Amino acid sequence: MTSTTTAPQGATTAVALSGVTKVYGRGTSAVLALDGVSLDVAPGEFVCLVGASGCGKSTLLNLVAGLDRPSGGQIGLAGDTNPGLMFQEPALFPWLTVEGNVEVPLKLRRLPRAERRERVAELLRTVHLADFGRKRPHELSGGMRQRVALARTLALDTPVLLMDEPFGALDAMTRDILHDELERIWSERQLSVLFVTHNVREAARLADRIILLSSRPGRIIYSTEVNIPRPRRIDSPEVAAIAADVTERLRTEVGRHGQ
Amino acid sequence: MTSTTTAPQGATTAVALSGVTKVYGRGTSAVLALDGVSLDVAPGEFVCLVGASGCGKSTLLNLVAGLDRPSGGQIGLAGDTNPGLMFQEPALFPWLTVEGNVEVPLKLRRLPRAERRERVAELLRTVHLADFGRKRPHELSGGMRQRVALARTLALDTPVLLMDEPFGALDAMTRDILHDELERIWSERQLSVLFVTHNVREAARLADRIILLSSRPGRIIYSTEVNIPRPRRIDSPEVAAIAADVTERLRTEVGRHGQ
Amino acid sequence: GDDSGSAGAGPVTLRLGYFPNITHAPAVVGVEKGIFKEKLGSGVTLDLKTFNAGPEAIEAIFSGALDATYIGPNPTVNAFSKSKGEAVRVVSGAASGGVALVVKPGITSPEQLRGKKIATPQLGNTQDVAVRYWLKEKGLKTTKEGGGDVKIVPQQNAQTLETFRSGAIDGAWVPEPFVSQLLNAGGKVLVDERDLWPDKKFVITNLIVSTKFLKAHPDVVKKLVEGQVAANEFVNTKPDEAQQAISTAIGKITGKPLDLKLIKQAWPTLEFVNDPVASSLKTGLDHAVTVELTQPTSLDGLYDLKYLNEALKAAGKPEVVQP
Amino acid sequence: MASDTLTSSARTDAEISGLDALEIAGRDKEISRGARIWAATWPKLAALTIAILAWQLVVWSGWKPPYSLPGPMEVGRELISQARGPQLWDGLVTTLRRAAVGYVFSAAVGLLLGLAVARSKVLRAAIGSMITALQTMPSIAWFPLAILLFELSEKAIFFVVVLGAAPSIANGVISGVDYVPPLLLRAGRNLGARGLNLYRYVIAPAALPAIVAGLKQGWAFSWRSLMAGELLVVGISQTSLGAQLTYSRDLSDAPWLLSTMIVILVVGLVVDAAFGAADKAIRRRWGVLDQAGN
Amino acid sequence: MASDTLTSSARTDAEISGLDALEIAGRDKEISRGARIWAATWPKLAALTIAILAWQLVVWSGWKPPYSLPGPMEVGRELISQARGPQLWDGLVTTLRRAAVGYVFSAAVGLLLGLAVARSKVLRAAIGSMITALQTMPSIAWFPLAILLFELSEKAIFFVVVLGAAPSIANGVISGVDYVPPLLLRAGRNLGARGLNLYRYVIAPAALPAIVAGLKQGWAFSWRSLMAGELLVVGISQTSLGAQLTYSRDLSDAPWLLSTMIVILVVGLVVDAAFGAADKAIRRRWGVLDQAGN
Ligand SMILES: Nc1ncnc2c1ncn2[C@@H]1O[C@H](COP(=O)(O)OP(=O)(O)OP(=O)(O)O)[C@@H](O)[C@H]1O
Ligand SMILES: Nc1ncnc2c1ncn2[C@@H]1O[C@H](COP(=O)(O)OP(=O)(O)OP(=O)(O)O)[C@@H](O)[C@H]1O
Ligand SMILES: [Mg+2]
Ligand SMILES: [Mg+2]
Repeated sequence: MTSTTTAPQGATTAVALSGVTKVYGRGTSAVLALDGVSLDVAPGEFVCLVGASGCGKSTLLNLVAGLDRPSGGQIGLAGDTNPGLMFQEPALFPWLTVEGNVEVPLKLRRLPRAERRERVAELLRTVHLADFGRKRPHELSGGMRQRVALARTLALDTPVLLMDEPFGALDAMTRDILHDELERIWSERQLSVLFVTHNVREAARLADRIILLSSRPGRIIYSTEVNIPRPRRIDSPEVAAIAADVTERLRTEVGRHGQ
Repeated sequence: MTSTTTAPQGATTAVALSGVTKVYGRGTSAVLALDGVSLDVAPGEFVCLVGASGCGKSTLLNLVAGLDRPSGGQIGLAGDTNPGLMFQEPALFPWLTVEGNVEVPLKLRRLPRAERRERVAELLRTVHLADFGRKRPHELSGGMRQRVALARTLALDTPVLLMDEPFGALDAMTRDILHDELERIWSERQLSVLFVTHNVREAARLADRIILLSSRPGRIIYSTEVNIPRPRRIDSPEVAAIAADVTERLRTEVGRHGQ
Repeated sequence: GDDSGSAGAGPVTLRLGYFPNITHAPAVVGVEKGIFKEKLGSGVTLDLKTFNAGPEAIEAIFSGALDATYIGPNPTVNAFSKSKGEAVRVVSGAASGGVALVVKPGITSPEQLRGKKIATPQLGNTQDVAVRYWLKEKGLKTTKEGGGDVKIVPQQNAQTLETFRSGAIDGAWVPEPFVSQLLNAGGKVLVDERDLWPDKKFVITNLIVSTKFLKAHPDVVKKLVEGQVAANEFVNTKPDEAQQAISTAIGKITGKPLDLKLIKQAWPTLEFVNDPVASSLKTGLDHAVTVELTQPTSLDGLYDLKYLNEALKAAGKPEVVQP
Repeated sequence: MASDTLTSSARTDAEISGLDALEIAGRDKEISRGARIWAATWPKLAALTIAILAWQLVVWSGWKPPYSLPGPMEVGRELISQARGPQLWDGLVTTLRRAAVGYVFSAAVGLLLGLAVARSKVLRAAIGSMITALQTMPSIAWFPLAILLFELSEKAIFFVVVLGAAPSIANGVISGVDYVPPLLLRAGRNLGARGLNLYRYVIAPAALPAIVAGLKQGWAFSWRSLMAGELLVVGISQTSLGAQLTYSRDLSDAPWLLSTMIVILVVGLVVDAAFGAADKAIRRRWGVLDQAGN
Repeated sequence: MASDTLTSSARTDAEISGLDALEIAGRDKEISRGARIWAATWPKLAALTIAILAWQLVVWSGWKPPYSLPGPMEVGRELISQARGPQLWDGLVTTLRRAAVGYVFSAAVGLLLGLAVARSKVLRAAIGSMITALQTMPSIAWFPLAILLFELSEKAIFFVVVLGAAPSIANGVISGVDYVPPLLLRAGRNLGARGLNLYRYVIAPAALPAIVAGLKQGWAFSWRSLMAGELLVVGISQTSLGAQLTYSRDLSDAPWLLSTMIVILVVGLVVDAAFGAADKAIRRRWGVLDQAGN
């Protein structure tokens, strides 16, 4: 079974998945995580993925990032750089300071030292951790670690950004601020974003398009465009309306499966 | 400076913090995480802690759980068992299966094998992971891991439960279901709960009392009782009203600090 | 018997050590042919130990884990002097000779050794002293650090053949069976050490007993020495059988029978005598003092040849001089 | 669908298998059992062939005379003749028995010592550094003490073996315990594991990879100590691998020495296979298998 | 406040300090420098005192004759007289120089070998097991080959040392690389680290604790191999610790042997202190310090 959704304007495509299937394990203990997912993300498009716990969202991002190989189907990417992926866990390097962590992708791109230092400071300011550059990951709170991971992913400067619940550990206010920052960066850099979240309002706040995955195996069961003009506010009634719609569908889906 | 909040009825107290201060590190790099926090949790009370990222919520729970020592002040606990703490990260043992992880606290309490097996199965059903008992943590999705950690903490059967963003990685629907489960267990077992969350609605849905911590250093700046009768629904207008109030105060606090 | 050595009644255990080595032929043959067992009789349990090198045997004697052992002159002197004359007594000789300076074929005179490297088994041991003293007599200087006219390289015997073949050394002053091996590797004997000694005799193996055991069980020691005399008798009268016995006995211990050809080749250079040739040990020590490798040490009381002479007398052989 | 406008080609299997083996996790999904065994075997065979060939070439080149460096043929013949006789097998059995007993004992001592030192601040300050210092002490230095304590018995051999191997195993334990993730420790403590239970349920399993690494190093130490220690007590009719190694060298019997070395290598390979299997089982459980080329 | 109704007493400092040292992280907050040094020193002094006392008691008991087991006084006198002469120091300097050169070389070989084997599936299948097997090969087995290749030069000693230590270091590297958390590997790859860069930025630092443990074990191997290997080239121009160890045994000179052992132990302790400092620095960085009693 194949569920398909295409980018609104049939122009070029930043990310193209067609019939992507992923099976973990072998034999009787095999888990079908994704089943025939087809999805195109247009350049500059902001796509949010929502779905129940364990439905295959992280799996999908891993496949797109090239960290794992699909069991079936094809994944195409524009350009030749891999997309930047912000993992569901912070995945910081414990042997480096906060600055060191954010600097790694810059070092790998061989930026000169002065420029690196400047970029790191700027990114840490973006995530409101300017004072914490010299701390080590184990000295940070959960939310702080997540923000460092965000800064590190942004440092990659890739045209495609994959984000796996990037703001899950943040309080509502900090999250609001970072929504604004992310939106600014997205529009400035013309990024294509594939964004996983459990917060449906967050999806409605940020997305051009929201895609709903079914519970195991993950299939696209719903896709809706969010046509609210930007800048949006997370507590605006339009956002709430979209959120309510998606929530309702999600509820049906989880209800069908969850019990 | 000492900020104090006491349990509503001046009866007995399950958890009593008085003037608790916590400083990390030494010298110039010292961080004052908590500053004179006084707080009593009554037996059977459900207290939610909210506050900005890095304000000291996890620190507070760690202190109450006895995993860390306060730099100043005193922490008192009713009974002689340590409270059960659900960490912000799943903190599962990678060498054990899901069942094995949930079984650890039961083994430590020397329950007979048959009873252990039964309890484990029941707990896994509670968190909707009955089919995943034989998997290992690395084979689970982020939300599934969190639910295993929840099951493991519930297996402790302590009268006091400390929970650090237990539902942060869950979709709204699964979370709703687990809210119900938690509320059921809480009232059945007459638990005292100290619950950290970023989701203000969640706080209003679950709490008897919501406590707001200021940004670094953490102090109690606001405390409100939630008198909505149970069962509550997270999308009810009463919950929304309380949430809006707390959000507003949080916004002021973060706004004062965040930029 | 145990290490307390109490002279009480009951069976006595004699713990006897030796090396699976051609210079220990009397011991090897005596064990293999049951000569010791026969002489010691049923009242004594023979507990045999074999060693690869002297230090372990001396450590064992010192710590009371061993009662008697066949051993070379060097460890004998060390054991005696380090225990201030307490620990051991020589009760019999076993073998003499079997040492030579083997050099590369081109070298035919001492003078040609100038600037060459000569290996010895160990700094300050009998052979090391012998080569230095001999060179000194020929007017060639050596130093402890390996300098001088001729460079002395102390190294384990196991290494000598490898280094000789590879040309890293030009000769070696070593005991059998290394002499034969070096000869087979193309070496030539420049000096047969026997030629340097009166009667061509100098000790290469003797039999020592711990003083404690000697005091506690003189009768057992007497029987042991009788066994030694009988073993030498066997070795000297039935060389072919002895050689074969040595080959197989060594094979059992080391894992591979010793090449019979090698034994036969080495045989003539060795002499299996019961006389410990005490004079050679003393002279050797004097030489060591001369070449400044040791302090003068008294060997008074090292030899206790009473039992040997009794045994020799009983066997109708000439007695030896008790020094 | 507009995928024809993509500038990069689709990620096909072929493309991905061209990447570094390291880069892709979980590759050998559909590979048959036979193919897997072959994949594990051919590099070994190739390495062996290359080694023997190189050896043979050096011998043919006449760089060193054959009595100094015998060729593979000669050593092979020697090995076969050894294998036909009882001595090699007797020696091997004796040595393996000693190795097993000595190692088990060393492992027990090393694990207990390691846990004790890791657990107690005072003990660590007192003898922690001593452990490494002991590890560096050559076996022969212990011979006098071994004889002093145990006379010329097998126990003396075990003493030397244990002194060689136990410190190394203890060091493995200590380093493993030191690096147990603090979060897991805290979780364990909160779940009610204190004292010994904390060791049993958290620290020991979390340190297992380092402990296995230490046990592996300990095996090497115990084996080498045994090879030396076996010279302490050579029975008059009982040979051992250690004795064969030393005597073959003493007699400058190059083919015999080399064939004994081959036997030692084979034993080492078998033991490594056992450790490898244990390690693989742990890695599979932990979910770190197959990430870096194996 | 109703805390007077609490059944448990408040968690005071006194109560907590009564708990197992293991149970509390980050205790020594306010402890002064002097107190810290004292806390690290007294157990060592106590251990030393107990050891010497026990030794002296055994000697006084007359269990073994003094030439077999000399007392601490006699050994102390010997040590002092050794320390006064040049021979001990010359030997120590020679040995330490060789150890340093040999170890640095071994470390380089071991690290490269370990990384190569860990990185390549084929190499691992081919020679992975060989590494442990080589580790178990006693040094003396290599002597003939060393002489064949390098004659009686210092290089022969290094050859033996490297063959002893490099496999152990390589094994440390391999085990470290095998246990790099997959999440960090994936993160590194996604940040653009491929091939060597992945090693440089992710695998090497993540495996550092295991690598240091391997280096420590490697030091013990290299030192022991050196003690044996120094007998290869003795006395050509200088004495060495390894030679002194053997000579003292050859001469049945127990006090000299024991004083040489003490020197070896002291060297071992100093080296352990260096490794300990490195390890502590890593643990501090990783945030795993102070969790288990140190
Ligand atoms: N490495 C793995 N091995 C086996 N099964 C796996 C593995 N990773 C994921 N799975 C399974 O695949 C399914 C999808 O997992 P995934 O992590 O993609 O879910 P998710 O949508 O990200 O969930 P969450 O919102 O909880 O993070 C789950 O059932 C999980 O058990
Ligand atoms: N081990 C530590 N060492 C040093 N500083 C620490 C340590 N743990 C926490 N901190 C600091 O203490 C402060 C509070 O941290 P804490 O983890 O309690 O925050 P939090 O309220 O849980 O935040 P979040 O919502 O992001 O999880 C932070 O500034 C953090 O940097
Ligand atoms: Mg996920
Ligand atoms: Mg927190």
